[in-house]
This record gives sequence, structure tokens and C-alpha cells, in this order.
Amino acid sequence: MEKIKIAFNLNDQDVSIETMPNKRLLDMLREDFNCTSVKEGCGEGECGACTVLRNGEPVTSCTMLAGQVQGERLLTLEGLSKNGELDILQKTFMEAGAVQCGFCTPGMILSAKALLMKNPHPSRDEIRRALSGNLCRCTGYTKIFKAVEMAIEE
Amino acid sequence: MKKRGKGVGSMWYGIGNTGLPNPAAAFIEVLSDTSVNLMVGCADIGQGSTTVMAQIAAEELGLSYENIHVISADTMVTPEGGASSASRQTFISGNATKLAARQAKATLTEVAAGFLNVPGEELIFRNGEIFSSNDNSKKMTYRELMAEMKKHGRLAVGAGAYNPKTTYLHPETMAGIPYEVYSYATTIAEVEVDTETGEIEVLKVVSAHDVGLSVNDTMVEGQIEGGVVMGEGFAVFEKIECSNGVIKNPIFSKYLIPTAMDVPDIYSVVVECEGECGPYGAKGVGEPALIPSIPAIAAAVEDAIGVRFCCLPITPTDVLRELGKLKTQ
Amino acid sequence: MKEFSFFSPGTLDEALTLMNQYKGKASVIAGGTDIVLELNDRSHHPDYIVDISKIKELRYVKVVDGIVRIGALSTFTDLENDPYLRDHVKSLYSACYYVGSPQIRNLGTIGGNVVNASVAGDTPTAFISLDATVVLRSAAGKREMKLTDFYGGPGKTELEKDELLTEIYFEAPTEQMATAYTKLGKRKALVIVVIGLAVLLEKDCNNICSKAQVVIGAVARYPQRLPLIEHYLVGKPVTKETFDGCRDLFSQTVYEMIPTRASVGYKKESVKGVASKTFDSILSDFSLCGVEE
Amino acid sequence: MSDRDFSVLGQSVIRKDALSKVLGEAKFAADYKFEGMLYGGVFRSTVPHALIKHFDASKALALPGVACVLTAKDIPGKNRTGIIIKDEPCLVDDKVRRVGDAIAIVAADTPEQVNEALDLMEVEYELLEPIFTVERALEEDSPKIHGATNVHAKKHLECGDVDAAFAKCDVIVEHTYNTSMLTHMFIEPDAGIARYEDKIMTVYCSTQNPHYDRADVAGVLGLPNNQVRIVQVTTGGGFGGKLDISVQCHIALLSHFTGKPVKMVRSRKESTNVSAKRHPMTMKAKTGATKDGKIQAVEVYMTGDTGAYASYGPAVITRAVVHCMGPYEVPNVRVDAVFTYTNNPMAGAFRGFGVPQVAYCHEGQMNAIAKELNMDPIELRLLNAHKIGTTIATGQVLEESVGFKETLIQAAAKAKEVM
Repeated sequence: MEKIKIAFNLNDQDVSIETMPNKRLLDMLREDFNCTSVKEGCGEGECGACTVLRNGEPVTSCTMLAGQVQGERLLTLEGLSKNGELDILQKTFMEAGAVQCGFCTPGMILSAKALLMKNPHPSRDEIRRALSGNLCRCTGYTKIFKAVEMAIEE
Repeated sequence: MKKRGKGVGSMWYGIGNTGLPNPAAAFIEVLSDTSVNLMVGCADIGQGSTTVMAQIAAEELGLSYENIHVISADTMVTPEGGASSASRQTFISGNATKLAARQAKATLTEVAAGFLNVPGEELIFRNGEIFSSNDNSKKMTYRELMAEMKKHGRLAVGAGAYNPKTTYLHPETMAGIPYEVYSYATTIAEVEVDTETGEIEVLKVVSAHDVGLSVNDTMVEGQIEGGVVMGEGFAVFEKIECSNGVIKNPIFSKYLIPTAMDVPDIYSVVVECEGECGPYGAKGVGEPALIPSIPAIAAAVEDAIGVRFCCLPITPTDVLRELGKLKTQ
Repeated sequence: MKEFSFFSPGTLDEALTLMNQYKGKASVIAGGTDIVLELNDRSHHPDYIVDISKIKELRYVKVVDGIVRIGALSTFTDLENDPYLRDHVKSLYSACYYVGSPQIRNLGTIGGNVVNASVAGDTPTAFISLDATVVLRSAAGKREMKLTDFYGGPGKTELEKDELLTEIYFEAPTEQMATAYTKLGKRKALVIVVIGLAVLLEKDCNNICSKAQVVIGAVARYPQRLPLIEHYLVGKPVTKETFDGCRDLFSQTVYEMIPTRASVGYKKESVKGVASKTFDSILSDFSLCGVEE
Repeated sequence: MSDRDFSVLGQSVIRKDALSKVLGEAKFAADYKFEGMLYGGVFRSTVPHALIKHFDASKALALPGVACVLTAKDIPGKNRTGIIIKDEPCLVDDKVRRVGDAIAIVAADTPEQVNEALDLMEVEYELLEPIFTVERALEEDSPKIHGATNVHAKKHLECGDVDAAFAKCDVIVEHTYNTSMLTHMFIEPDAGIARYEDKIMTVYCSTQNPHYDRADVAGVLGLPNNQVRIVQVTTGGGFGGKLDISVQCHIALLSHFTGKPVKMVRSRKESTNVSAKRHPMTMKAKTGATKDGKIQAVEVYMTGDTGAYASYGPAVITRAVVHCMGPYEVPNVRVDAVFTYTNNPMAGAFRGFGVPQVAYCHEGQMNAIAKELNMDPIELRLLNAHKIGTTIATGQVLEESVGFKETLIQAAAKAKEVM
């Protein structure tokens, strides 16, 4: 098996790696770039815990091959806070009590971020739909909706 | 046609293991700069017990929440905490934490009483200060107290253990005291049923919980909301399909839990209730949060279409069958 | 995941050359939402993977001379965001809108959805109701066929091992037409379709149905046109009463499609509700267009 | 409401773990990496009930990267674990009791090698008749899954004179309720990593039950409890599903034999297949009341399927029996409950320990009584609700903190406002 070279932008930094092609984007991010905020909950694109933003859009990194991100811009939760300053969603997730076990949190925040980047004033129904690919078993989603709504108001 | 219905469900839930000893313990140390190490065996699995223990320790010691550092669930460092189950940790590890803090406070009280020259019973520890309940001018800061402790070679440490007051149940009649205290709850649900497709939509859920004392409203609400949604899953979605011992749906695409699109509007009501046995009266809410939503949703579906269901979950197929629509061709 | 060689061609020609070179040994990945799972659990282990997701030329939605052309690499999100489809081809728009989750809609491609021929695919049902044609390309050339024929053969699809599906096209619905798609699932998101129903209806100036293309998905192996229903509708006034009149026919049709399946009881009954929702949408579209009598 | 004025309690302070979680820095078990670590995997049975005639791992052992394959005979300590009853083998020795029983464990350099090794292991079974229903389990001629009986637990609760009370009731409702086998679906699948640290076997894992885990790991390794350290790391939900041992004993064994750190992360499928499930239960209930709505008697017969191993079954049956008449003053109660072993997946703890099941039953009964008497269901509950001084069916007198009526009143008020 031939190694492949992948160059992409990860959390605002240009990176490149030579790696075996038979790995998922999820595995490359976790193992080769130590982005362990990217979680594996199901491995079938259902739970959304492995969500990353590709060119600003949420995608499940467990359903992509590493080689598919050649030339793309990726954002993981590690890249969301800038110079130690938390993103507004990180603040409101804490304040609203939107975090319990925290396993879905990275993906949830990124899906919310993608929504707010595209639509700064979403309705409750738009929030629900934007988060519908991120399963949470602890919170009942309600405080998560609230956290996103608090971020709109800011 | 879409039909709406409402239903009520209540529950009680004994806190801790049933008719069995199930103790938990805590260690605490107030350090010279007034920061605190609290060691509890209790595992925080996302329900927030670490935060609860810190709040209880802060309250008892009269320090702020930020002062408390919690080390939890490391068997080489923390004492026995028992399982994070049976909605027992706020009650049992919470009591243990309070007792540990109280023991440390006994030493602190002794030294403060000497310094302020007032009887220990008069002293109040609050917001980083120690003062006499009879004479506000007799007061000192926690930092001054810790300096005084150091001078006397005293250490502010404590250990606490709590075992709920239960008895073993009689093997034949089950007579006895199964739990020291019970949480109670009532849920009212409103649903809409599509009588053509059998689809059930849970629209609104009110869930009122007697938690004794609410240590942290946001976290209590978080438990209730999570419980309501898990209850919705129980009532109308979830079922392991098992055939010849093999689970047919072990994955998220086949075992359906509610998504953000499926959850109702939830109105949590936190009810408090006088009592001495829990830490400041606190009981548990983790499991109670789930339970009453199940019968409430089932009752609401029955109310909407006027038929009884004997099995959970109630699926769209069940709805159409009970409406008499699935008679064979 | 077993070992394989990975190619990521930037153009269609490069991709077709690779497909020709590794004929039968290469698997194509576009969105990857299905194949990566198979690779990861090792149920599928090709020697070569051809990643076509970087072929920009296959990602478009355009209307040219009354034909709507959709590049195979357009994602569900692309279609959902396309104002033309939203306003003029509601069936396809809805089929994309209700797919899986935002993540899956951002990754999954129309071509993948059609080629995978999943029983529970949403867009094939809508495409067949639009009488769509698929364009298949190989290094040797290009061929076209109706989507119904694409699914007609004994294999999974008519796609040859060196071919790529590059485009799907269909005639743009006219002002006299309305389309709709209804998905019945077990919950509101991330759900596999239990019944998908897509309809294209045309009416004349006297409000009489002049054309009906009705397709049901997730009942048989592939989405099926329902000629009995279509026949019933054509020539009748486009009214609630007409639509109500075919509810039992839907039920009977579904029963005849899967008489022995365990789900038949539920599907034959609930299809009536699905049909009502679909026709309600058609009626409301016609009234919005202001062509109501 | 307490009249005490608190300074910290009652405040919605921000959780201690919130910041690390919103930053993505919180380390869950799968996020741990140790120098030179191996990956572990489990070879599991695909049949529900069988003797193992032959097991062969020679091809797996020949693979490059495979460090060891262990079976029951390699266990230095006790080969039985279990929360309440130690009836579950860490690795199958006598027989397979369910699909998913662990037969062998493997450690290798990479997860891919682990998977390849598992593919190459061969097992030959002598199939035994499996049992999948409570009814079959209770039949005399059924094969026995553990010991001499398939009855896992049996409970009887009685107070008052139930038969006499029913005779005086104006209204009696009888219904049977069934609930399904459910699974927790915590979002983080079970995971852990083990190694010796200063000669102490140290296991970092996702768990709800670290002190219990310690005893089982020590038991399997044959070590004193203080030579085993369980560190609960950030845990992605549990809901009862992470109370039983998951990967802990297996990774500790593999690390013990290889001398290296060993990590195991279950796939979603493996996690769901082998973690405990919610007991499916059948409850036949009879409830009687006088025409003024006072509940006089409750009789319940319930059965539950605990599957192949006891897990928390004994706790579930006891709690279900104590709670099954609901939070109501019922002077005459008779409850009988039987849980059986079967060759189904193991049922154990799941948020509520049997109370969600019985609540469906007792609330169904209350609503049925309300309907019969044409009473408002809230009124009926208020009329019968627990209060200070109530004597419950076990004879306990409730002395403090009984806020049930307040939940009824406040829920009804809120519902009136929002529905």
C-alpha cells in the first residue's frame, strides 16, 4: 500500500502529512494530529460526536477517508477558541448548563457554530434541525437549545 | 386526523440501595491559603456530582465554590463512594462530604473561638468570614484563621462517612425500612397522534420533582429534561429487537433514541421539601427525572385516541392496530 | 480497514481512466457516507479506491432549455439550497430536505444516493416521479437511460464496473404542474424512510388532471411507479375529493406489492395518510400558483 | 421550602468540568495514550448456549504484532465477576451462556492486527438447548443455565388482608402491562487503558463504579485490593450501563501478561451487545378502590427476564416490588415477583432499576380507576398520596421530606398555564 500525502488547513494552520490511506478522517485527526475532541460514538455517521467543520459545514469524520480532506479547511473544537478567548458558544454552553457528560459537546458546539455562521438569528426550529445530527443522551437537548439562543442574543 | 391528549404520571423513588447498607465516604483538607481539597469516591458520569459535592463543602465551610477542588473516583486517593446509581450520590456522598467538612470545621471553630474569644457555638462561617452570631464586630477572615491554625500547629482535615438508615427486609414479607428517604415526582404530558399514520408527537411535558433541596437549579433541570426525553424514548421509540439471543439493532441507526427534532417543550418544576436526613435536605433526582414521564406519555396517547395500550413502546403500528385499522384484508 | 491504494482524480477524464485501468478492482467513493462504514468494518475491501469527491465539474444544478440537470456530485445540501428546486421541484427539494442529518446532507451526493439503490433512499423516489434520466460515462463513451431502467435489471443497478454516473436530468415541471414528496419515518431526523411517496401532477385549464406520475419508495426493492393510481387520477378534477377517492387504491396497491411482509399491515394502512399529506401539498401548491378555478 | 439562607447551595454555579468539556480538553478513556501501548480485543461467542469443544488461536498467534492470546486457563485469580452474584466468567470456562460471551482476549500492536487476529480464531461448540422466554425457563424440564434452577430471584411482599379488602371494593381494575428490553445508548462506548504503575495495576476507564471495579480486577488477577488502582476518567454517560465490569478485567489481564499498557475501546455494536440491558417485565395488576376513590388493595404478579447473568437483577426485582403500588397509601398489598435466567442478553441496571417498569403499571392502574370512578386523575392521586405519617407496604412510617402532593399541585398548575 502506498502512502499518500495530504495537505489541508486544520484550525487555521496549513498542515501536511504522509500517511497510509486506509484510515478515516476521524482516526487521522485523533491519532496524527491529537485532536481528541473529535469523538467516536458510533462509527456510522449517526451520533455526530465526530463532527468537524469542513469549509464551514458540519460533516461526520467517521464517514470520510483521511485522503478526502486534501486542500480543505477543517475546524475541530480545538480550533474554536482564539488566543485563549472562548467562543461565545463555549461560554453559553457552560452558562446554560448545556454540558453534562460532555461526549457529544464538541460536535454539538461545532454544529451550532456552523448554524450561527450561516444564520445569525435562527429560530428554535432552525436550531433543532441544525442539531438533529448530534445525538445527546444526557440533557434532553433543551439546555443546548437555550445555549444557542443565548449566543444569538450576545 | 390529528388528535391531542393529555396524561399524568407520578412516581416515588427510594434513594440508595434497597434494604442494604450502601455507605460512601469523603476526605477533606482546608489548605493554608483557604483552598480546599475534597476527595470523594463518587464517580461523576456527567450528572454533576463533583459540582454538587463542591457546593456542599463550600456551604458547610463558609468558603466559596471556587475554593473547592474535588478529586473523585480514584481508588488510590479517594475513599469508597459506592456506585453512581440509585440516585444516591447527592444524598449519601453529599452527607459524607458534609460530615467531612463539619469535622474539619470543628477544628477551625475551636481555633477561631479562641482567637475571637467567643463560644464556638456562636460562630458562623460564611463567604470567607467567621463571625459571631451575637456580635458582628467579632469576626475574622478565613485567611486570618488559617494563619492562626498554622501558629497553633493545627490542620483542618476531616473524614466523613454516611450509610443511609435502612434495615434488611424480611425474607418472607419484605417488611422493614428499604430506604431512608424518597423522592417524588409528577409529570403531565401532551401529545398529538396522527390517526392515519399512527405517528405520535410529544408536544409538551411538565415535570415537577420533589428533590428535597435543590443544590443547583440548572443541574436539577438538566436532569429532569434529560429524563423526560429518555422517558419519551421509553414510551414511544425504544426497543431492543432480540432474536435467538442476538441483538438485531445494537446501533444508533436501528435503535432509535430521540433527536433534537423529536423532543417536546419541557417545563421543569423544582419542588423543595423540608427534611433533615439529606445534606441540607437534598435527596436525589437522577432516576426520578426519567420515571413519571413514561406513564404520563402513555396516558396522553390513550387520552388522545381513547384506547388502552398494554405494551411499551407504543409504536405507530400499535396505534393503528388499537384503532382497529389493521384487520387482515 | 484493510489496505488499498487511494486515488483522488481532479477531473472526470482522469477518473474514467482509473476506472478503466482498475476495472472491477476499484471502488468509487463520493460522499462516503455508506462505503466508509463498509471499509471500516472490513465487509468491503477493494484493492483501489477512487475518490471522485474532488471533481468540481460534476457538482451543479442548472436548467438549460427546459431540462433540469444535476451533477452527480451535488450534495443533498446543494439541492436543498437551490432556489430553483425549492420553488419549482418541491418533490426533489423535500426528498433532500428530510435526508438523515445536516452532516449527512453535507457529505452525501445525489449520485451516491441513486447508485447505492438503497431500499430506503429518498431521492430515487423523487427522481422517478420526475421521470429522470441518468447519464453514465466510461472511458469508452457515454450512455443514458431512464432511472426506472437503471434499476430494472437483475443486478443492483445497470452501472458497469468501469462506469460513473455523472448526471441526472429531467424535464423542468411547467406552471401547470405541482410536485410533492412525503416521507414517513419512525422519528423526525436521522431516520430511515418507512414509506416515501413522490407525486408529479399536471392539470389542464379546466382543472382536470392531465398527467400523473406517482412513485412509492421503501415498499418494493426499488421505488415503483403506481400505474393504477396514475390511471385513476388522469382525467379527474384536481380536487380533495378526487384524491380522497384513491386512498383505498393506495392501500390495495401496497398490499399487493408486499402481501406477505410483516410490515404490510402498517404500510398498507399508513400509506393513506401519506397520500393525503402528499396531495394536500399538491393542492396547496396549485392554489398558491393562482391557477385554482 | 427551607428557611435557611444559603450562600452557595441553590445557586446555579457553573459545573467544575464544564470548561474542559467545552474546550474539548476533557480526556475520556479512548483519548489516553501511553508509550508502547498495545490494543486489546475480545473473541466472543456467536451462539447463546453451548459447551466449547475446541478453541484454536494458533493462527492468530502467528500473526505479526500479536503479543498474546489469553483464555480462562490463564487467569491467575478468580474467574468470576458480577455486581451482586459472582456468576459471570471473565473468560468462558464451563460454558457459553449468551451471544457475546468472552472466550478469549488478544493484545497486538495495532487495532487492525487485533481485528485480523480475532478473524483467525477458531472455536467449535457443542450446542445446548437455549432458553429465550421466562415461561420456558420456569418449566421443569428446561435446561438449567446456572446450577439447579433458572429462577434467579423470587420475592413476596404482603401486608394487610388483600382478599378481604378486594371483597369490599366498589371498583376493581385488572390489567397486564409489558415493557421491552432497552439499552442505555450512552454516547461514549466503553473504553479503558491499563498498565502497572510502580507495581500497582492501574486501570483508567469509563465507569460508574470504580470501587466495585477494583475488587473484581483484583479478584481476577489474584491481587490484594490495594494493589489495584481504578481511576475513573471523564465518562460519557452511563445510566446504569457502566456499573458492570466492561473492559477493566480484560485489559488488566492483557497488561499483566504482556507487561505493557493495553487499551481497549469497544465499538458501538460490541458495547450494546454485551453491556447490561433494561429488564423486560410483565406485570399483572389488580387494584381496588371504594367509590369515594380510596385505594384499598393492590395485587401484582410480575416476571422479568434477567438474561444470562444476574448483574443488578436482584436489586431490580427488590426495588420493583417495593415500589409497584406507587406513591399511594395502600393498606393491603400482595406482590409476587419472579425473575429468571435465560440465554438472552444480560439485563441489569438501567436508570430506575425496575421502577420505570412498575410506574407504567401503577399509573396505568390509577388512571383506570380514575376513569371508572369518573374522577380527575390528579384528584385521585391527591386523595391517596403519601404524606408524613403514611405507613408504606413494608411497614415503614414516612417521617420527613414527603413532597408528593406538592408535585401534583404544582405540575397541575403549570400544565394549566402552558397546555
